[in-house]
Amino acid sequence: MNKPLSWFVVSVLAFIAYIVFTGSITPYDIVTGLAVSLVVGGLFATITIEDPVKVFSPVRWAYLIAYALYYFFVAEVKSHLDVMYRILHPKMPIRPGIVRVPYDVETDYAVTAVANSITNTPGTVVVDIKPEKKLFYVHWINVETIDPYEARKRISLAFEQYAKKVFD
Amino acid sequence: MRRWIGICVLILTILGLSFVVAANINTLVPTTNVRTLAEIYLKYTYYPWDKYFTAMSPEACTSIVWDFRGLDTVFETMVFYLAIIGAIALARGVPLKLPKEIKRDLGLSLIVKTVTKIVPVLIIAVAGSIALHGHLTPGGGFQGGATAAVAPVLILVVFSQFYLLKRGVNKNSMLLLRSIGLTGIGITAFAAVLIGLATGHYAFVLQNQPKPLAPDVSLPAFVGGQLISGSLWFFNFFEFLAVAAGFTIVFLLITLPEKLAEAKEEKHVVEVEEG
Amino acid sequence: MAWNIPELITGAIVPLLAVFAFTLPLLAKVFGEKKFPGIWALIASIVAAIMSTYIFAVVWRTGKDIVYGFGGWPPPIGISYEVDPFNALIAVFTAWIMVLISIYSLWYNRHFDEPEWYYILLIGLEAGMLGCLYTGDAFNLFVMIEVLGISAYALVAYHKHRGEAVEAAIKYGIIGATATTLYFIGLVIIYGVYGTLNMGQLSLLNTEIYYQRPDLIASMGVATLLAVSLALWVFTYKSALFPNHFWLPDAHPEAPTPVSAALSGLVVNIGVYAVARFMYTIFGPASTIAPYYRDAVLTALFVMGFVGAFVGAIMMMAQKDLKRLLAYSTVSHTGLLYMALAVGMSGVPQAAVALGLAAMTYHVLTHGLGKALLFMSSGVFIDSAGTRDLDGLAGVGRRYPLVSASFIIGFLSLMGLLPLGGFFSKLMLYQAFMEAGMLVPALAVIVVSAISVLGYAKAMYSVVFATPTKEHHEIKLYGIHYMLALMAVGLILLGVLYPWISQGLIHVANSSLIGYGVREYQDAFVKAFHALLGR
Amino acid sequence: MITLSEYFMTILITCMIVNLGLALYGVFFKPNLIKKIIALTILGDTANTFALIIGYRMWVAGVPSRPPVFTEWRSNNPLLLLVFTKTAVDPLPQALVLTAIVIGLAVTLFLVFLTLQAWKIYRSVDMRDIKRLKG
Repeated sequence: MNKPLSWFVVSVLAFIAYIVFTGSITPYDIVTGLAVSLVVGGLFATITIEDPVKVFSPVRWAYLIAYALYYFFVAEVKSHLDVMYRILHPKMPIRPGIVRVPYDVETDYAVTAVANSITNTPGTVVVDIKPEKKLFYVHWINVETIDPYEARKRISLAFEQYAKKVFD
Repeated sequence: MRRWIGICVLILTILGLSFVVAANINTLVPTTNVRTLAEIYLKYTYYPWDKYFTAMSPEACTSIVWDFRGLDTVFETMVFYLAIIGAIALARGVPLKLPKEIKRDLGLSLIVKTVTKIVPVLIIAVAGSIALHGHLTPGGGFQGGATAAVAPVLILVVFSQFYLLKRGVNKNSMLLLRSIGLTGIGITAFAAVLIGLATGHYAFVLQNQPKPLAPDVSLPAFVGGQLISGSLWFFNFFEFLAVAAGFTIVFLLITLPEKLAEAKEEKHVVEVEEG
Repeated sequence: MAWNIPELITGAIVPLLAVFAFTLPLLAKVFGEKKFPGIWALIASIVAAIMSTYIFAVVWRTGKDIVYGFGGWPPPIGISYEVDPFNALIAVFTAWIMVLISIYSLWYNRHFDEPEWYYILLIGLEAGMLGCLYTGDAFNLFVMIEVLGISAYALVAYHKHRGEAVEAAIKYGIIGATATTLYFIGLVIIYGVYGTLNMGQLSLLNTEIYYQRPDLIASMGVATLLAVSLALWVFTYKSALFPNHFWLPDAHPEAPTPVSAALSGLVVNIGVYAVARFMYTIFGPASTIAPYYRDAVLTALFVMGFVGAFVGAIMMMAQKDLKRLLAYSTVSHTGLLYMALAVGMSGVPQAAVALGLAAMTYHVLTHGLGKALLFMSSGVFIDSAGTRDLDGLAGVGRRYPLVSASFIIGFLSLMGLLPLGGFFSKLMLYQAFMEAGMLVPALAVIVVSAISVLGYAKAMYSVVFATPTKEHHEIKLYGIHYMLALMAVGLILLGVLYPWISQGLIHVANSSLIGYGVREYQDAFVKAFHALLGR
Repeated sequence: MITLSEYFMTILITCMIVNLGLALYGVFFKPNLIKKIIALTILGDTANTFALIIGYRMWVAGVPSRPPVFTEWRSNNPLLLLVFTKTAVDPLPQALVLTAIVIGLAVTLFLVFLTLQAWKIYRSVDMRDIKRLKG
């Protein structure tokens, strides 16, 4: 564990939040912002981050951007269209149910990113998680299959591939 | 019978208050003008052309709260302090200590925990901004402190109390922080008098900018060209510490696992004697 | 600029108490947590007592009110403290009794498992009381009443394992919080109507409207009446006037003994003081609520005081619990205080009003001292017998002759026996009512005293003169009995020095609450306004 | 004929007064301590709203009243200050409300702790169960 580096990373995060919230960049804002973010960084260095070195990897950032692009412009659009279709269809072809979906990412952040991606796309919601078995329980608007691996392929595999590159 | 008395009281209250408002419709209902006193406050809250009659803060509420009517706020802080002391007194004998065994997997799910690792960082940064810009924009020490206290509350709910206790956020350390903040408020209240005693000039309690009767003592309105409005900045800062610590104590006390608290209390009851 | 020491001390005294309370946890960590808090509270109370004595001496000698504008702001803009002889006198009394209570608390210390909280709350109580007395701003009075209130609630519930204590604190706290909120509404109405919250300016505006704008009286009177009655509720609540007395017989016995002494002997006076300040200085005979409404309010206060005096005296006879008996005695004496307060109705000659208010002040002093003495000495007996029940206390006084002697002197003074302070304060009450032409209240003073003798005699008999029914365990006094004896001597002195004291108190009443006293209060405000404005 | 703004103001004040009465009823006649405390907070909030109404300022010529924050202070322009003074609402009730809120919060907080303690002793928060005292 690399504490000074974590400190620095968390401080940068806090400083960005401070300046964005304040909405102005006068010398006063910068000085107080630095002081506050250094203190906050010290308090949360060991809580927020486990391996700060990852933050400095450009490859991870590139994948993060790719993940974001994929998520916003592909996954979201696709699932929105799908749900819209189901709502507007006169017969409402839905088949709600909860399926088990295994996952294969390691770190907490990766798991959270995947879980939140699933929840945020319409049609699927993560209702529970079993970290020791590496399982999500996902509520699905149209259960196409109850086979865990097949479900994983339809729901979360793409997210996992990116999340693995970004966070693991 | 009781209920009828209650309803009569209710109706009488409503009718009486309505009558008073109706009778004083000119003074109790807003008009396009404000009262003279309010105009004075609005005009002199930031008035660099008369250094003897201004609070040097563009935020009129903060300058009333901490400068024009600073005494109210010092004692408002004291009310809050005494309420927390009263709460601690009611929870005394209940140790806020780490038990030897902690059940594993306390708290909420992994996802919530991971998010809670980041969110408090942002909360405290925002809280700091609210507190330290109290003399420029709406907000101030109390509001900032209350916001900052959300962070420990989140951690408390998501990770369990023991997570905080393990990291040294316990009643004693928070009380110490609170006491430091309050001492800071006390020192700021007497700052002008202390400076006056040191330099041999007359000064007022809770003085901020120079006054006609105490023209030689003042707290700096600008530091390095940046407006800090003299004592207001210090008050806001110390109030921030005190309030954040105070709320943390309250939430630590009120979320104590009940079984743990009662087990300790039963032992205690025996020792209590007649008051 | 020249140093203005009396003003600076007026301004510093209450914030200094706040600083004493704020720093206590920090210093207790450094200097030890068992003994230090008590000593720190004692130092705080002694400092406050010396400062308040100095303030009183200055006000008394110069005959001018002290106005201190906090932060150097002129009064209606900033908050100011305004000290006239009346509140300076009560403040001196309060501060010195608090010193005695702090000493007694040191003796009582063994009952506390974590004493620092208790002493912080005790300092808070003192700061609240002195702030209520000195303040010249109606909203600041609200804040200080809350400081006083919250420390009182917390102190009542201090023996937290006793269900009764918690219950009493809940009753006291919920209705107290409601009353203070209503006072806040009253203040908002006052600000809406008058546009200011400063007591001096309110008084001045009232006088001006009364003499120069009689057309405004009708419309402003209704709102002012509502604001005043909302304000009076919280004051009478804090001083346990008759229909609001329900919390007192519960709360006072359940509180730790020194706190009972402070609540009964001092906090009650704060309410009386605030009502006097409102009804005489701010909304006096020449104000928007005069003449009909003001008389109605005073009559209501009088009737409630009258009933309270009787209820307290009668309920006292039925009590088996010593501290509860003393609490009902407080209800009775508060009733007497309010009867005296209500003397200033229209048509009563000014001399009689002055006499009545002087008698009220005198009774505040004798009752406060006597009641504090009684609670503290009964604390010794209760500790020794291990019970508050009068039967269980039988004969316990024989073990502690000096404490018993002081205890009896305290009772005799409350009863109104000749050489003691209580007799002369009741005598003055009687004279005031006679001079005001109120025969019934004058007789009521005597009748109430006669009824209450039964209750007092019962307590005295069982504690001191009855034969012991069981063995009481000896407790160490550590010289606390000398302090109690000193208080008893104080009661005797209050009686013996009657001619001087009565003259002095009439002067206090004249120079603070009526006639030129009110004008002086307004003048002091105007002068301070111009001085602090500096132009 | 009354204007629309007067009509809305009347509704606001009427609601406030009725609210006040109901809160008082709750404080005195609800046996449950928690309900009493909730009624107390409603009472406090109503009082605060009342103070804010007293301190409000009607719009001058259709220009919205502004909060009492002089945002253009960096310009050091007396004219802007004058405009500010003529359009901002009364800051004093806001400051008083700020103080009153904190005080109300402190008292509520302490009462909640008292209720918790009462529950530990009596296993109830109903005033009808909590009556060991004679009253």
